[in-house]
Amino acid sequence: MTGRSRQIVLVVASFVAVAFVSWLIFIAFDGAAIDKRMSTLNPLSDQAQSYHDVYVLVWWLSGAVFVVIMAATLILSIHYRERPGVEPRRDIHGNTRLEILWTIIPIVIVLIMVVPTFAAVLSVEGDAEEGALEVTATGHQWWFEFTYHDSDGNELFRTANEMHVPVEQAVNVSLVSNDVIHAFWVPALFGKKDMMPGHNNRLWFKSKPGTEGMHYGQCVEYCGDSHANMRFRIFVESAADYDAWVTNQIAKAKWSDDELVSAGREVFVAKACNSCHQVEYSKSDAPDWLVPPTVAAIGPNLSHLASRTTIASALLDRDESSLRAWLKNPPAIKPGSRMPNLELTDDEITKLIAMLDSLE
Amino acid sequence: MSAATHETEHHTSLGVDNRKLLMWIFLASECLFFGSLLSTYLIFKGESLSGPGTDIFAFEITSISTFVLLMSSLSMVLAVYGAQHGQLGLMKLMLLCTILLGLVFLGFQVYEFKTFASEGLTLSTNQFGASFYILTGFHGCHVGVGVLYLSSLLISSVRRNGIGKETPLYIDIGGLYWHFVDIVWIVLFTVVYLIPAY
Amino acid sequence: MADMNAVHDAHDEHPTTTIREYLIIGLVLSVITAVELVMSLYEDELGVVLIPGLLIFSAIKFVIVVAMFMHLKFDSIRFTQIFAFGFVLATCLLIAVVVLFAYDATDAIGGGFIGDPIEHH
Amino acid sequence: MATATDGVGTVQAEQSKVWEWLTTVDHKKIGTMYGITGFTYFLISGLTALAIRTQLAVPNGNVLSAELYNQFFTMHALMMIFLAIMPMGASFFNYFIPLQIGARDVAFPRLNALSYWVFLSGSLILFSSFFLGGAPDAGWFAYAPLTDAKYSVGSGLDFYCVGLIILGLSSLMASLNFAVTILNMRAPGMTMMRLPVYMWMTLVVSFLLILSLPIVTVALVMLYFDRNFTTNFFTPETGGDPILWQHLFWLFGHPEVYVLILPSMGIVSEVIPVFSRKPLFGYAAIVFAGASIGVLGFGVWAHHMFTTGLGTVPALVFSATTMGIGVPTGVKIFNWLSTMYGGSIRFTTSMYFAVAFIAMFTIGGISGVMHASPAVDSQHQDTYFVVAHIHYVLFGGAIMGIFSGIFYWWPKMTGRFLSEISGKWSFWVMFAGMNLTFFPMHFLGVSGMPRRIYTYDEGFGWDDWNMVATIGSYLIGVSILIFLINVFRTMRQPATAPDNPWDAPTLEWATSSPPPEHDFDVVPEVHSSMPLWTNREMGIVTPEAPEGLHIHLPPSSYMPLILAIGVGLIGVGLLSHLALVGIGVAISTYGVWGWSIEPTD
Repeated sequence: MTGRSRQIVLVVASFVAVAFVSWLIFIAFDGAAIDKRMSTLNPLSDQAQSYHDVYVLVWWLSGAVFVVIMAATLILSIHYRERPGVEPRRDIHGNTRLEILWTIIPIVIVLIMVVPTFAAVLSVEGDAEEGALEVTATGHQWWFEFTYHDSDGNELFRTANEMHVPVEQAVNVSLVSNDVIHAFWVPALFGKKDMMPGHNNRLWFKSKPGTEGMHYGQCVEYCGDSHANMRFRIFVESAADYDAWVTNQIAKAKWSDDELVSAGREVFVAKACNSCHQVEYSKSDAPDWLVPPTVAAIGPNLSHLASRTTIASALLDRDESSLRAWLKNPPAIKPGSRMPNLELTDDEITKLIAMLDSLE
Repeated sequence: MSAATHETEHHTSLGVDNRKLLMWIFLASECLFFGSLLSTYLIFKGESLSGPGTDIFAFEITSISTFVLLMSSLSMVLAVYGAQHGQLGLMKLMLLCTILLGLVFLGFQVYEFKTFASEGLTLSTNQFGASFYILTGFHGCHVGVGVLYLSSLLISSVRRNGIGKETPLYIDIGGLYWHFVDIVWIVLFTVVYLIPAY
Repeated sequence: MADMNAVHDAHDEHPTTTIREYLIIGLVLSVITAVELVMSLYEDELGVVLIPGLLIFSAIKFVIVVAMFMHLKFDSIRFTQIFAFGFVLATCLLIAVVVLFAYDATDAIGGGFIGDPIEHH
Repeated sequence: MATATDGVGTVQAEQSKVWEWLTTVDHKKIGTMYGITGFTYFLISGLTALAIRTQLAVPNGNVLSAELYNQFFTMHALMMIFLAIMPMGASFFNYFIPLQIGARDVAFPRLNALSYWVFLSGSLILFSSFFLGGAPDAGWFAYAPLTDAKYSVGSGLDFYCVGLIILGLSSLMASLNFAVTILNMRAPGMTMMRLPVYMWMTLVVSFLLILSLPIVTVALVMLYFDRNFTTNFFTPETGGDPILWQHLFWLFGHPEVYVLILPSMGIVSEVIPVFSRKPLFGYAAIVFAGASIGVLGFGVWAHHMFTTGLGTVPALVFSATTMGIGVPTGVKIFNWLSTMYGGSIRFTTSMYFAVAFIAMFTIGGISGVMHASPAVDSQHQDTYFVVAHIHYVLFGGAIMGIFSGIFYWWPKMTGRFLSEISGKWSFWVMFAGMNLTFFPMHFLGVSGMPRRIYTYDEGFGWDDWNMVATIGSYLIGVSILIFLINVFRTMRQPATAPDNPWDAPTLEWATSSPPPEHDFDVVPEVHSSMPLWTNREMGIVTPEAPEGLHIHLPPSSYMPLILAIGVGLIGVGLLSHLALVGIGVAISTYGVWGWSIEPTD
C-alpha cells in the first residue's frame, strides 16, 4: 500500500471505529428509555416534549462533535506515532486561518443551540391558559403535600404523595416549601423546578392524549437524611375517573362502627397521632375525645389514606405488611423521619391498620 | 518582608516592587470582599420585617466620623510625603495623627452601634440590621487592622530613629491599605447613609 | 496584557505633589462631602437628580483619593490595571446580583420587580 | 549542565531533618509537602468514593446508613476539591513556578511556607469533623436553609464554615504570592508572551482565586453568623433568602471549577509538544483562550441555578454566556490536536495521560455545553448525568492532567524515573476504570436517577449500570495501587535521571535533576517560549557557573509555622470555646511580630 492510501484507510477505519462505539453508546442511551419509570427520554406532555426536542437536537450536535474529536485524536495518535526515520515538523507554529475557522465553528454550533433553547424556554415559562387546574405542591422533610383549589383559588382538599390530574388538561402547580429546598420532578411530564422556601415557583404542564396511567416522580434537590426516600406519583386519568376521585377527596372521612376500627381510632388519639395527622370525619356527632386538630402540616392528611396506592412518600405499597413495618419503626424505613418510633404493640398496630384501611 | 526580592531589587519584570504589587493585588481582592457585603446589604435593606429600618441613621454623628476618616487619609498621605522627603518628624507626627483619627473613627462606630442596639436594632432584629452590622462591622475591622498596622510602622520607625532605605516603601504600602479603607467608606457613606430610602 | 513584558527599571519615582497641594485636595474632599450632605437634606426638591448626583460625587472623591493619595496617577500603569480590574469586576457582579434579586418574580417576601413579568397569586 | 558542586548553595547550620522541613521556606520542599498532603487526602477521599459506590452497587443497599452516606458524599467532594486537587495543583505551582520562569524562589518564601501550614491546619480542622460529632452532610455547595442550625443540628456545618474560611485564607496567600512571582520575577528576556503556557494558566488560576475567594468568605461568615450569632441571612422565615447563598456560593463556585481544570490544561500544554517533539500549535491562541475562560468564568454562575426560579430572561442570558465558554475551550482542544499533527509522538505514560485528558475532557466539556441549555438542564440537573459531567471534567480532566504532570516531572523532582511499564498498566486500568465508572452515569442520568440518594429501588432500570459503575470504581482503586507500588519501588533505585530526559524546551529542564537548592547555577537566556530548543537552534550556550559561586538564599524560619498554629487555634476556638480564639490571636500576634523583626538576610 502506498502512504496515501494507507492514510485514507486509517482515517476511514478510525471514523468507523469511533462511529461504532458511538452507536453502541446510542443504543445504551436509547435503552434508558426502555424502562420508562423515570426516563427523561419519554415525554408525555407538551412541555416535556418541547424540552425533549431541544435535547434531541443538542444530543445530535454533541454526538457529531464527539465523533469528530475522538476520531481525530485516534487518527493523530496512530498516524504520528514515533517511527524511525520520520522527523517531526518543527516548523509548524500555528495557522491563523485554521484557528479562526475553529473559533467560528463552535460559535455556529452554539448559535444553532441557542435559538431553539430560547424558543422552548419561552414556550414553557409562565402560567397555563385560563381554566387550568390549580394545585399547590408543598415540600416537607420528607414528603409531598398537594392542595387542590377551585377556580376562585379556594382550598378544596389536601392529599399527600399522590397527585391526580385529568388527561389533556393544563395544570398549574404552585411550588412552595415548608422547610428546606426540595425539587419537584416527573420526567415524563415536566422539567424540574425547585421548591424554594420563601419563594413561590410555578410550573405548568398539559399531558398528551392517551397518557393515562401512573407516572413516577422524586425530589431532586438534596434535602437531608431521607432525600433518597422522598418520592411521589402522578396519576393521569380520564375526566370521569378524575371527577370521581375529586368527589371522594372532598368528602369527609367515612365513619365505620366496626369494632376493630373504633379501637384503632382510640389508639390513634391515645398515641397522639392526630397531633400531626389530620382525619376529618363525616360523622357530625363524633365523640368528644376525637377532636380533629385544625391544621395538620407535620404529617400527611390521612382522611382518604385508603384511596392511595402507597404510603411513606411513595416508598412502600400500601398493604398490610408495609403498614405494619412502617408503624413499627418509621425511622428504620425513612431515616430522620419526623414520625418517631411510637413503640406500638402488635395489637395496637393491628387496630390502627384496620382504622386506616377504613379511610377510603 | 521578602528575601528573594533581595537580588532582584533593581530588576523586576514590571519594574515595580514585589511588596507593592502584592498590596495592589490584595486590594483588588478586597474590592470583591466589600462588593459582596454591599450586595448583601442592598438586597436586604428593604427587608425589614420588624424593628427599626434605615430611618435609624443619625446624620450628624456619621458626617463627623466620615470627615474624620477623610482627614486621616490626608494625614496619611503627608506621612508618606515625610518619609519620601526624608522629613522624619513630619512622618512620625502624621502617622500618629492618622492612628488617632482612626481610633476616633472606631470610637464613633462603637458609639453608633451601641446607640442602635439600645434603640432595638440588633443582629437578629431584621435583615437590615444584620447586613448593616456585618458590612460596617467588617469595615471597622479593617480600620482596626489598619490602626495596628500603622502603629507597628510608627513603633519601628521610632526604634530605628531614622529613615532606612526601605522606610518610604513600607510607609507607602501601609498608606495604600489605609487609603483603601477610606475609599471603601466613601462608597459606604454615600450608598448606606446618604441614599437610605431607596 | 500582551505588552506586560516591558521591562523598565524605573525606580520608585516620588510624586511631585507638594504639601500645599495635598492640603488643597483634602479641602476639596471635605467640600464635596459637605455638598453631598446638603444634597441629602433636600432630597424632595432634587428628586431624580439626587441619587445619580450623590453617586457621581462619591465617584469623584473615590478617583481623587485613588489617583492622588494612592499615587496611581504617578505610579506604574500595572497597578491601575490590576486594581481597576478588581474594582470593575466587583461593581459588575454587585449590579448583576442586585438586578437578579430585583427581577426575582417568585419572592414571596419582598415583592417582585416593577412590571413583574409573571403574575401569580 | 553540571550538577551543583560542593560549596555551591547555602551555608546553613546543621539541623535535624524534621526541623529542616518544619522551618523550610524552599519552594521545592513546600511543593513536595503540598503534594504529599494532597495525595494523602486524594487517597482518603477515594476511599469514601469506594464506600459510596459499594453502597450503590445494588438496589436498597445497606453498607452505609443514610447519615454516613450523606457525610461521605459531602466530604468526598470537599476533600477532592479543597484538599486533593487544589493542593496537588499548588504542589506543581510551588515547585515549578520559579523553575519555569528562571527565578531562585517565589517572591515571598515565608508567606509561601505560611500558606502551606495554614492549609494543613484548615484541612485538619475540616477532616477532624469526622471524629468530632459528624462531618458536614449538606453537599459541598451546602444550600441554605438545610445548613441552618434548625435543620443541621450537629456541628458539621460549623466545621465546613471555619475549615473553608481557613483554607480560603491559605489559597489567597498562595495565589497572591504566585501572581506576584509570575508577573514580576521572570528571567531576563522572558516576556509575558514567552511565558510557558503552564505559567499562564497558573497566573489565571491565581487571579481567579484572588477575585473569587473573598466572595465565598463573605458567604461563609454569614452562614457562621446564622448558625451561631442569631442573624437570619439565609433563613426565609425571618426575611432571609436562601437564593442569596446560591448566588454568593456559585460566584465563587464556578470560577473554582476553572481553578481545578486550568492547571491540568497547562500541564498537557507542556506535555503534548514535548512528546510530539514540535512546538505548541498556536501558542497565542491557547494563552488567550485560557485567559478568556478565566474572565468569562465570572459571568456564568447562575447556570447552576436554572431550576430555582431565576426568571426567563436571566436564565437565557446565563445560558448564552455559558455556551460562549465552549468556544475558547474548543479552540484549546483543536490546538492541542494540531500540535500532534506532523509530530513524531513518543508515547510515554505522561503522553498517554495527556492524550486521554483531551478525549475525556472533551466528553465532560460537551456534556457541559449540553446543560448550558436550560431546557436540557431542567431534565438533567441533579441527576447522575451531572455527576457524569463533573467527573469527566474533574477526573478525566483534572486528575488525568495531574497524573500526566506527575509522570512528566517526576524525574526532575526526584532524579528517578517512574517505571514506564508499570505506569502504562496503571494508565490503562485507570482509563478503563474511569470510563466504566462514569460513562454509565450518563445512562443513569437520562433514566432519571437523582444524585445524592443513598438508596434506590429496583425496577427503575438503574440496577445494572450502577453495578458497572461500582466495578469501574474498584478498577480505579487498583490503578492507584499500581501507581503507589510504582512509586515505592522506583524511589529505592539510585537517582540516574539526566537534566533533560524528555528533551523539553522549558527552563526547569536546564538545571539538574533534582534541582539544587538555589535552582539554577546560571539562568539561560530566554528568546522564545521554548528557550532550550531556541537556544540550541541559535547556538547559544549557557555559560558554566563561575568558580566559588555563592548564591544567597533566604534563611529558614519557624514563624510561618507559629502563625499557622495561631490561625488554626482561632479556628478551633470558633468551633469549641471562644477562649481558645484569644490564645490563637495571641500566638498569631507573636508570629506576626516575630516575622516582621526577624532578619531576612
